[in-house]
Amino acid sequence: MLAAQRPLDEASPAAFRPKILILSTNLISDPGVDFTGLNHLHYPATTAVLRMPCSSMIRPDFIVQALEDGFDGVYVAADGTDCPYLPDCVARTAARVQEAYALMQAHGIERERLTMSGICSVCGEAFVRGVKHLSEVVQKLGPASRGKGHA
Amino acid sequence: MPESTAPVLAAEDLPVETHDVLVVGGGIAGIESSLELADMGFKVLLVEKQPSIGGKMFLLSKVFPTLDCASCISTPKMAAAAHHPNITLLTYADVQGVRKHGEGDFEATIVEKPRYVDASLCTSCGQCSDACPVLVPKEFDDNLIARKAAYIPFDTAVPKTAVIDLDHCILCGQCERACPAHAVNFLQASRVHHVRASSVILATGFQLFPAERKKEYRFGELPNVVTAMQMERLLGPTRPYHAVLRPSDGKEPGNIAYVLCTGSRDRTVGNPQCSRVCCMYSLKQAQLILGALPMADVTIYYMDIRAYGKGFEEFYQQAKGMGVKFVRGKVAKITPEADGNVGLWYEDTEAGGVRKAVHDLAVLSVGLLPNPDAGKVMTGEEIKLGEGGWVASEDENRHPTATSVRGVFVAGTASGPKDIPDSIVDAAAAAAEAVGYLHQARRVKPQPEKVVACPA
Amino acid sequence: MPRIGVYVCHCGGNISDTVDVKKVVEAAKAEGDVVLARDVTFACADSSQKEMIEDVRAQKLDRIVVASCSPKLHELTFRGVVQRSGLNPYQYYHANIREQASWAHSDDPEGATEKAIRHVRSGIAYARLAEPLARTKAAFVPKVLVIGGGVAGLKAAIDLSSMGVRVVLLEKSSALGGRTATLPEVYPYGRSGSDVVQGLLDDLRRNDGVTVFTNATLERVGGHVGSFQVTFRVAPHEPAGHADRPAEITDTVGAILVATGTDTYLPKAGEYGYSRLPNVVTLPEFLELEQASAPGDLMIHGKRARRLAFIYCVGSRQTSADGTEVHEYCSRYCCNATVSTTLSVLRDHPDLTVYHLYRDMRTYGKNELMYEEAARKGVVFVRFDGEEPPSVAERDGGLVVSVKDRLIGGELVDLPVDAVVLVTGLMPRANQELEGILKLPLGKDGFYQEVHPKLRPVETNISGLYIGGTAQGPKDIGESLESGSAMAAKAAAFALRGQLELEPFVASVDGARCAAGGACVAACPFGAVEIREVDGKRQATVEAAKCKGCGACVAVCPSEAIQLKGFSNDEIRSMIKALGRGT
Amino acid sequence: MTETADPKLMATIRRFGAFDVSACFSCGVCTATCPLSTPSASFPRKMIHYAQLGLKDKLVGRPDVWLCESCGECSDTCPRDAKPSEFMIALRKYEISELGVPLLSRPLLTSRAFALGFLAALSVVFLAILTLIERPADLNSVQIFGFLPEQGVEIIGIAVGVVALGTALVGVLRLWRTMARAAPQPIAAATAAADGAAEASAPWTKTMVPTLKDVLLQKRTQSCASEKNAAPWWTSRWFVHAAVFWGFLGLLLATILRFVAVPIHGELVPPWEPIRLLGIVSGIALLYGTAMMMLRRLRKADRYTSRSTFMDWAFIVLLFLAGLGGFLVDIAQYASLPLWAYAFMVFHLVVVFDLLMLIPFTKFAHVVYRPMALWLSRLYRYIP
Repeated sequence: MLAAQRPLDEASPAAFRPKILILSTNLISDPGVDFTGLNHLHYPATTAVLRMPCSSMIRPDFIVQALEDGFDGVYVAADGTDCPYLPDCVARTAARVQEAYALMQAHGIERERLTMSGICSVCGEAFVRGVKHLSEVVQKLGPASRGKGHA
Repeated sequence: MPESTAPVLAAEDLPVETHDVLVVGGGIAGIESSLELADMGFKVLLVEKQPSIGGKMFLLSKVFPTLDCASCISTPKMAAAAHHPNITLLTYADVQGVRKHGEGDFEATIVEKPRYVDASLCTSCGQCSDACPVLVPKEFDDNLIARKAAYIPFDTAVPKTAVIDLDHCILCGQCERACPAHAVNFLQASRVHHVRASSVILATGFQLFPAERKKEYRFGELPNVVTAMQMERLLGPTRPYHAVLRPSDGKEPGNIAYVLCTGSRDRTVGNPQCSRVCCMYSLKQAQLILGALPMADVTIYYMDIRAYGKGFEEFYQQAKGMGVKFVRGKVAKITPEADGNVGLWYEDTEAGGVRKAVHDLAVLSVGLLPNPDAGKVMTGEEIKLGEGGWVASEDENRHPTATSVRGVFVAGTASGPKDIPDSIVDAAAAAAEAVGYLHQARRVKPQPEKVVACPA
Repeated sequence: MPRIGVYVCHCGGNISDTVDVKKVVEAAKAEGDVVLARDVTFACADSSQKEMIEDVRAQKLDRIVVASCSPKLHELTFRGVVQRSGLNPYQYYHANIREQASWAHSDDPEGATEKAIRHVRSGIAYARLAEPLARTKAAFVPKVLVIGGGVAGLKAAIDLSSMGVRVVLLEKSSALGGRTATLPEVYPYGRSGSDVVQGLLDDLRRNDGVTVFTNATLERVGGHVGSFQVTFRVAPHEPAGHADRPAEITDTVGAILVATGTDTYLPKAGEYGYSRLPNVVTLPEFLELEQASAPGDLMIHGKRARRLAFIYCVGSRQTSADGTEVHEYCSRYCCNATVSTTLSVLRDHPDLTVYHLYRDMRTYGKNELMYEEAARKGVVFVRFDGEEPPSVAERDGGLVVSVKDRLIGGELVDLPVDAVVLVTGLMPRANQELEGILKLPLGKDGFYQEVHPKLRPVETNISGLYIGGTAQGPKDIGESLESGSAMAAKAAAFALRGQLELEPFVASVDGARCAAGGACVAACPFGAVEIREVDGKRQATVEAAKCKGCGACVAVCPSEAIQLKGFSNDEIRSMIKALGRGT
Repeated sequence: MTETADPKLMATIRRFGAFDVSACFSCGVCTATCPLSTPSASFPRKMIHYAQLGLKDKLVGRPDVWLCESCGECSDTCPRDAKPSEFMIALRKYEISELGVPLLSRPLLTSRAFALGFLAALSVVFLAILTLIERPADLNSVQIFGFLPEQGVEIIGIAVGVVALGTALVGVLRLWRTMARAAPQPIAAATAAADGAAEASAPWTKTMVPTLKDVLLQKRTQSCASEKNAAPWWTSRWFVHAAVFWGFLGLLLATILRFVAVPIHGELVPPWEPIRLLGIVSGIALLYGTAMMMLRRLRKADRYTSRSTFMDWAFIVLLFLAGLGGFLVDIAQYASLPLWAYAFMVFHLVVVFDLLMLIPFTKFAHVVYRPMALWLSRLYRYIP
């Protein structure tokens, strides 16, 4: 993968703070993100949260758009087994994420910029771990779309 | 405890309120019954004696057999109850007595304790708690950590209103000064609600078996003998230490024992009945521990694994597959060993022979006992209690949730130990029977109310 | 041009201690279409709500964004404010800058402020595109179809009719009461099963509005929740006399409750000697034989039985040797039922010797007391391992059960007995026709599968279709009754109101874009999407009453023809864009 | 080896006094609580289950039942209130009846009417023999041995010796045989292998000493936790039992010495004469011990004696009466009341002969079987 070969010094100028888009769900993972804040568990502030009904709704092109519109990474906070809509919501979301990987590849975006995990409504620690990890990975990769969106 | 230093104020008497159904107890069963009734269009008064609804379920980590997180199930239901236009919540309130005047006509006196915080102003920002200098053991975390005397019961409390615990308050006034909404009011008096309702649902729940009553296990004396509820808090996502640690030295336990039937199936402590949930929650905790501490050994000392519900046997086999060890034998006693470890004495009834196994942590799978409040709710007519002191069903094979008093129904663990799935179905059944009763007793049609349909 | 009002809440310091609220207000003002932006100490306070309403009127605002705590706490509050101000409650966005900004990043005030700005901008972006929406209403026929006349179905019918909801009850056989009616004695009271059923029938007769059809089977179902068109066939009764009864009946119901019950496991030939040895019988067979015997004179197939062995977990907690037939689940009721049966048999035949060969005694709850009583009466409990089940052989005209008793280190013990009773479990009833008609979801164990055992224990993925009783999984009579009542409560929630009220967040199709590819139809777990001809063109259509607004269809539509109201792709894209912009 | 269950066994044992044991659900708490249970000697739970199944061969002639000290801790901790201690006591009685003459001891131990009739008949026979044989009686001074019909005492002595001691001997031999037969497998094999010992049995000399210590000092009883906590010590079960044991032994010794070593014919000896003193002290111990035992039974102080059978009472009462009779004889002697002294003497002898007669058939047999079983258990490495 080309991402892994990117020299560190080039990818991490001191000023670069990776921007992560968090896609959450109204009933389970967004409350999980809330819970994280409620407990003052910290994660990078260069994040933004967009909530929707269910993670199986995420179109692969949303993700690519985010990575081209200023975000350096996307974190899909799926519902896990607690989804009130769909018993197989994780599998469906995973399928969308797979499609997104393919689309990202077509757009020349490193697949490491996208991760997905199940976040329950009180999974604060797991969430912080996940976002920090993605942040670190993206930090090494450098900005996703230099010049575009990064004013 | 010293006498309360609270200024003694005359209780404030409120005018009579009328509801269709009075639900006593705001645990998961009370919430579920209330939601069902409210969805059917009936006005419900849900009374909870704690400052927040949620009961014991909210304390749990993940729940069997699906291992979904307890909060993910209870939080939305708590919020739904709080927002439902047909449900009136009354928390931090004691039902002092319910009298039946006739079919479909109950009168209740309910005393709402003062929080010393104006609920209409409080924004649950927590600044009172930050300012408060008094530390008190936190009930919600099984006293594993501390809370303040001015506090919000827990993060996802409903209503999320601060409470000032006057028994511990030193009246320093710091909370009052810190509160940006000026909600602190030390002059608040208790309020007496007079309620007329057409039916009553008892959802008073259970009490955990006090582990210190099983003297042989030396709970309270040996620090590394804990109850399953304490372990539940250690494992839970809202857990106090963010890790599973044993109490004596904060070490990560590597060799954990589960002592099943602590306080159940045991005439020496006066409870010959089975508590229905302990086998399963122990299996669940064992699996969660193996997830959190992959190198740990977990041994379950049991007599019969009662994995009888839907998906439970499969869950048991899953635990076996994960490497949880099972030893058939009831633990006779626990003794202190070197390094704070504990020695479990038992007979391996399958292999034969007396053994002593040394573990670094012993978890007592405590059973369930009835909440004595259930029997005291009614004045005048008596609620019949069955074996062991649980509310008796009038006829399990005909009206399972009806009690000896017509019009009073029982939901959840008030009528006997139950797991969450059974409690929820039971609570829905109580709601259905209560509505049937209402309809027959009053021949009324429910008021079609604007109700937010379930989102899913 | 939209006219947007933005309110940024201090939350009495909870937000403003970390987030520079003024800066957020300035950033909001810089966005297009924002007519008004201001900060408030407590947005939720009554005074602030009044102010908002005045602003809407004075400034002619048409959309509102509030940036404050989590939407879980106050989204509904502000929707109410917006509605009271005369606007559409859905032209509103609730931006979370407390739990997801000030509190999450109290270590990084600058970062928290930037994040708050991004969240407010995305709210503005949403509000700009937000269209007025309305809750949809659909009629709900206040009549419920109950399939199955066992105790669960009867109880559901009783409760529904007690509430004043009309019921159509279909029973496949010629009599009501199901399996329970056949049981000579049931716990916990030791009443006969027919007695229990009689009690329920008495309750049923007391109510109006229940139509019972026996010998009836469901033929077809159309429609959706609130209005299912059901067609069922009623076979003529024996003896004939209802020749004029129409063979096929059609009705419209709001909901369908399925309580079709269960079968007991029938041991395979040779399993523990069943059907090969004369006195090896199943528990139901034993009950019949016991009924036919005189007290003190228990006769099993013409032989006086003085010694009995019950072998537990036959057809439960088992995997057959070849792995073809799996009954891994526990059948729940059998331990209790067997112990209770033993107690009643011992009352009539006190001199019996009874062995119980069990794996784990699962006499849960107060049933433990029955187990103890049986032990006190001298019943011998022998524990065997599932891997090494007992064997049954004929010897000297009687039977010998050989078992490795785990309680004495697995020593082999021979129990000479006169009869062996196989404690057979429950198994899913083969009912493929009905499952096909109703699209009933089956679990791994073969029983009907609820959506979630705790959140929605009697609901299926299909709105208006509920399951209960033993069709859903093993239960005893009391538990079956309760699940019948729970189904009744669910159905009554709609039936008593006579209508369904649904959130507006449902899928809708832009016919012009739709290529009728069908990906959405496959993606919908609720059967809400269908390809139909609309104005001469084949396209996807959404049955709003069935749609639950998950958006699974949205993600798979190649032409973006199907979108979610209130969460359109454009709304989402514009929010992503706003969130991604540098600050 | 497959055993065949006997459904009647439990009912039989129950009649010896195990009324609640069927309730046992094999949790093992009794075994794990028992201070005397070891990894290889695992009781009482397994014994109970053998009894439930009706595997007589696993119960009779095994050492376990004799190793139990009936401290009752298992009953205190039993979650089903199955009273395992009562079971062990009942099982011991059953064993006594099986090792000896079941035809006599079974009804003796299980039927109040039979036991009462038997005791009465026995006493009448003894009384008749002692009183109907003609002899010269000195009514002016106390001449016990002048009064006692030597013939009568001899008749009874021989009879008791043949029946009682003979039966006890047969029982002991049976016990030995069954234990020896069972010893190589499965009892001793595991421990012997663990010890690396080539032989299954330990040298008898080495096993004799600890066994004697156990018996004489009643050491095993002391390991009961309830004993350690008993206050005051002189009310502890250990002390009470030791008082009876030592009292009985002392009196036996004093009697033997009186007849064999220092025969005194007729004269009164002062109380401080050594043999007399031994008799007085032992008598007091016996009276104290048996009185305490009766008191405890009346008060149901011990869970294992919550329900006493007729024979339980008869045995203690006879012991008490034997001691009491001895003292009454002494008092009458010192007070020079010949008639009273003779009467008390006859009474005392009848009671003592009754007691001796009951040795092999009742609970009393444990004085024979227990030391034997303890020794055999060590011999076969069943216990260390």
